[in-house]
Amino acid sequence: MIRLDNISLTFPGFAIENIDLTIREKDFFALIGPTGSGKSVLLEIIMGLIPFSSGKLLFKEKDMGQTPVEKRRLALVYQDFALFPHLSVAHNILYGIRYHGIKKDEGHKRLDDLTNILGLKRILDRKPHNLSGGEKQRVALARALILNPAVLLLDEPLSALDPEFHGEAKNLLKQIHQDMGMTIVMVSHNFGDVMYLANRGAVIHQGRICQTGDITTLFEKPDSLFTARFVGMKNIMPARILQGNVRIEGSDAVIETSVVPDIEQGYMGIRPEDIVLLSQGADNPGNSANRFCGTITRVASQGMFVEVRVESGSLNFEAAWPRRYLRDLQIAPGREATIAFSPQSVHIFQHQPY
Amino acid sequence: MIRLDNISLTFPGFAIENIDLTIREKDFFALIGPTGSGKSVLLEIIMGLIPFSSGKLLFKEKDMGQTPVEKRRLALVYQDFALFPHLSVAHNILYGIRYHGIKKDEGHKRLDDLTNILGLKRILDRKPHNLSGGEKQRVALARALILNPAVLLLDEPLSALDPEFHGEAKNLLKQIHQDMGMTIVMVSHNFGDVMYLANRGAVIHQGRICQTGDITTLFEKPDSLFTARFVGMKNIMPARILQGNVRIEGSDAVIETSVVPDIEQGYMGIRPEDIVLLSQGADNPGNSANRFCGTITRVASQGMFVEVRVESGSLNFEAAWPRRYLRDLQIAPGREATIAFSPQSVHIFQHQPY
Amino acid sequence: MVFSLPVILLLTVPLIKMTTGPSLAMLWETLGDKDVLLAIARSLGLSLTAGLLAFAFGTPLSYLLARKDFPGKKIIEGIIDLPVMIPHPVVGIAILSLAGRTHAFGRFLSGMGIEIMGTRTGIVTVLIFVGIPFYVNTVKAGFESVPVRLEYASRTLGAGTFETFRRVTLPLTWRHMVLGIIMCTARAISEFGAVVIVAYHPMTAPVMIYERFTAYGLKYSQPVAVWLILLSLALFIVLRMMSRSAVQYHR
Amino acid sequence: MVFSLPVILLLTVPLIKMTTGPSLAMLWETLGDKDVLLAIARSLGLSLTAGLLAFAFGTPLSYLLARKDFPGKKIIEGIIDLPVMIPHPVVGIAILSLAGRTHAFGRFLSGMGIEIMGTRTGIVTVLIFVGIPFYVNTVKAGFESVPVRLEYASRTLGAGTFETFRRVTLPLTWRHMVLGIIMCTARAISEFGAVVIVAYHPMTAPVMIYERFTAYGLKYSQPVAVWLILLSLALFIVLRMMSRSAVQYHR
Repeated sequence: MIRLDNISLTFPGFAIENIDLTIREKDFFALIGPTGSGKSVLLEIIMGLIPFSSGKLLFKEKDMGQTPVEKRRLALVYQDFALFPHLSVAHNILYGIRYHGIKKDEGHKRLDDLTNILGLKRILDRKPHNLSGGEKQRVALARALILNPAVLLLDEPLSALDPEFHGEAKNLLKQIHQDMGMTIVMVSHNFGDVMYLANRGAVIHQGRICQTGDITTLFEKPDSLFTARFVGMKNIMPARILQGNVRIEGSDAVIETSVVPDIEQGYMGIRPEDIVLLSQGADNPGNSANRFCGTITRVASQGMFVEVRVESGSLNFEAAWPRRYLRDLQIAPGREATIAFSPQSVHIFQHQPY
Repeated sequence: MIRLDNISLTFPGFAIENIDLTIREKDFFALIGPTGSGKSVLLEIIMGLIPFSSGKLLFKEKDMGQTPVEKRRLALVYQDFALFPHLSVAHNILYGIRYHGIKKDEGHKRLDDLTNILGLKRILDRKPHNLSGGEKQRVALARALILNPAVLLLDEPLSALDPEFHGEAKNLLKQIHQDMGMTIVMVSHNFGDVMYLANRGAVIHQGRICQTGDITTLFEKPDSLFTARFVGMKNIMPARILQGNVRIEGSDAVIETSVVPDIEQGYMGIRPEDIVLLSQGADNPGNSANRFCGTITRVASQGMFVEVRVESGSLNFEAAWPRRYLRDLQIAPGREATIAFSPQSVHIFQHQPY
Repeated sequence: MVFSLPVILLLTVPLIKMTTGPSLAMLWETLGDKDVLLAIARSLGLSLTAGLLAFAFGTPLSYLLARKDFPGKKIIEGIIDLPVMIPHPVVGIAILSLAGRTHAFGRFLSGMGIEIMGTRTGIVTVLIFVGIPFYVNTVKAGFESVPVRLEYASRTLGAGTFETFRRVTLPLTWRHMVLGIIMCTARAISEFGAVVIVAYHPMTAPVMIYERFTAYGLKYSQPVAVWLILLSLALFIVLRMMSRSAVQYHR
Repeated sequence: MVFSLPVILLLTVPLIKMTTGPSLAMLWETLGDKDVLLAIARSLGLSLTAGLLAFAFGTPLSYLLARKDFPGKKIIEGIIDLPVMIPHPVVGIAILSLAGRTHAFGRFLSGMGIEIMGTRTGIVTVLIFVGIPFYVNTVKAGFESVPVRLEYASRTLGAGTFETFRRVTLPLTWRHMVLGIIMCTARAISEFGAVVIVAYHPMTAPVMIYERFTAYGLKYSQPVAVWLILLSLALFIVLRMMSRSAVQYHR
């Protein structure tokens, strides 16, 4: 649907370099990265608000680089929503219809539909400055959706909302994607949100793409240290691959993995929630090749789960277990614990410089 | 250590009403609430930056209401850190020593210690605008800690940091609390952070205290609908208490609970992670009095866990299970599932108006 | 608080004293003087002309300065602020030196039938010179207070640049433009030093006040001064009210 | 861009034309004229005095306006902006009407030996009147640019209010104060209409330019005007450079 082909752009003190991206029809595509990584700039490049210096931007295989913003049939919803302060909610939503050849009747019909779906009926006559964050967002979405855009671009759609509205807004975006069959590109720095919403994505760091693909793949098989840390991979240890097994540097431990990569040296990572506690009443995974006995050295509560550190010889494992274990299984520092993780949860990746 | 006794204060369009709070020595006390609830104002009242209109503020049982800010021996670290832009990092940190009768030698010794602990050695000569968010925060902490304050007040200490620095900063605060044996009062709207750091807290909503006590109690036994929602309680259903059992309104279901409150009508809530899946290879809690058979209607990924909705008759349960279940137990919409939860995880609370 | 009192007193006491000085009868009598009315009307008319010309020529410049970055922008901004710093008679002399017939430009002007010395054209030119910084800076601040993202949002919704200006930028900044016109006009009304060089006649109100002062003394200049000050104050109050409503959208 | 050109040309061409008009020899000769040098020095000296007095009396007021909310604040802010709107000769007449011996205050002043008409005291009073808005508004903006939280932070670290001002607020705003003094001084140097009413003598540079213009014509007033404009431009350039460094901490 949208393809970025080797796009580069240099600002003073910042550069976007050789970006290749393909966004497919009906994708919910996430551009993920820390603040200042250049992900919002990519959104503005796709929208046509910022010109790029080299490369190609294709839309349905046609070059879109020279198309003016207002002709692209893309819609962008900004993080701060950018509602027109002098117009009522209704007039904000109807703003664009005249430029898309939508008749007045049709426009009002769509307005009706959208206000029903988004629950905006009661606030149609209000001015934006009287709205809550969640309401503002829904108005901004309605203003974009009424035009039936080919692609919806979202700039950090959830970060300006209070935590109370967070869950609701997330569900709304998911619903829009599913019900309207829309292609969505979202910028986010929160991997939890991305996991919930997107099906594909790209991790961006310092103006370059680190990794792109299915969200599950990014999450489970990060191919660089940066991506691994960013998606919450823990238990990252330097490793050496010997005869199909992983040997941790500075330890005798040999670890089984299901996918043996074609490298000699790299890093091993295991997601903390993939490390299970072998104990009466807790998980008993069928196949637990990798078993370690150790001592619990730290238990820290993280809301619905607890972060537990287990020391086994010279190795330190970090696991995330349900909070209930504290009560039901008397997890506490100083206790012995046997932990295990399946070969599928052992991920090997190379250390890349960025 | 610090006691707020019936403190009230009215601003145009906003009021703090009848606040009673006790912060004990060595507490890590959290003031929790949504944006605009008045929690930061409480911090400034304790610090003496905002005068209150009625009530008493006691410090070690002595009235502190009239003590000027600079004599209170409290330290406040602002959300945006409020570093002095014209002074180097070293001079920022040393700013207050002359007012606390700390000799120059002693001041430099403490500076040395703190820069070692907080890893500020390399940046001592820099000006604040050259620092990253995490560095700024550590400088602000050092500037406060060098004075050995009786109490450290933190205003949303984590929300101005990029997600990458979040975990590190959280550990640092925990370490400061543990190693220095300091009393800390923190304002936060993120319950995850509060769970990790604080031992006691108060939930604030619209200028009033909803609930105060141990963090675990707030988390597990919210006593109002607001607190329950705020701490992530799910499966909230209107309930009636009959003969020591809970009966869900509009359903035949009877649910066992371990603590029967002395009310007739109210709400039931169960944390989503307390609902377990009865299945080969998954959790098998010893005592599962509350069992429900149903169908999985929705599975949504939330990062390291998945949010699963199970429909059983007229009831809808929401559970949070490890991500691994997707792979190991083939959790998917449409599948049958038997769920259970222990009587200890069934919480009953009254609906309070605020 | 007490330290601030001298400043407040200095700014208010003389004005109050002066406006309450002349008797009502004298003020009324002055209104009957056709020359006075004419001079005040002329001051207001020429100043408003300067304000409107500032609007016509200053608006594009303000937009340019608020929205674009280009080499030499700092210098242009400096040039805009310059008139405030130029001694008033010097402004008059500089404008006059434009029109000298010894220069090509001067000959070109007189060839076009444009006279500066002693004409309304000359006065308006001088008034634009002293008033334009007030217009440009006010309207520039107005444009700057409209987030670029609002204009971008409009374009993503299909509106072209002109439509975006008409439907988003203009509704959010016309108050600043009115404000700028009033400020420029008020500044122009108050000008004396530059005007008196370029044109003693046709006589503007400040020149008349000066003439009456030198010819007949303080007492006879006061009534005219009071009427002029009431006009300025009226403009000033409209201005303060406008400027509150101009910022209302930008909280 | 093209639309903005007339404004830029209007502001630059006359000044360039005028400063390049007189020959170097004439400019040099003017410098030999003791009266001219004295008038320029007097203008600078009296204006600087006004600037320094604005600093002394205006700083507490600026702090008050930047930091506190109190009933009547809007009115005080209005009063501060007033002088820009008052026609210049009217300012002179208002100040003079203060000193009339028919009033108690006038008699009090003359009893103190303070004369306004035709004295340096009178000129400085008038110059403060026209210059103080520039000082107060600049320094107020300076104080406003220092977040209150910085002052609060200082107090939580044990510094009292005075120490906080000395170690935090002052280091962050002294540039604005210097800037304010320069702006007030530059505005005072350019004043003519108010000064000429209060004191024709002792003669300031703008009055001298006017006198030479009326007595001998354009050509003889130009060299003095050029020297005065060079002084103003020098101040202006210092000002622009200062104002960049004044905002450097507030990115």
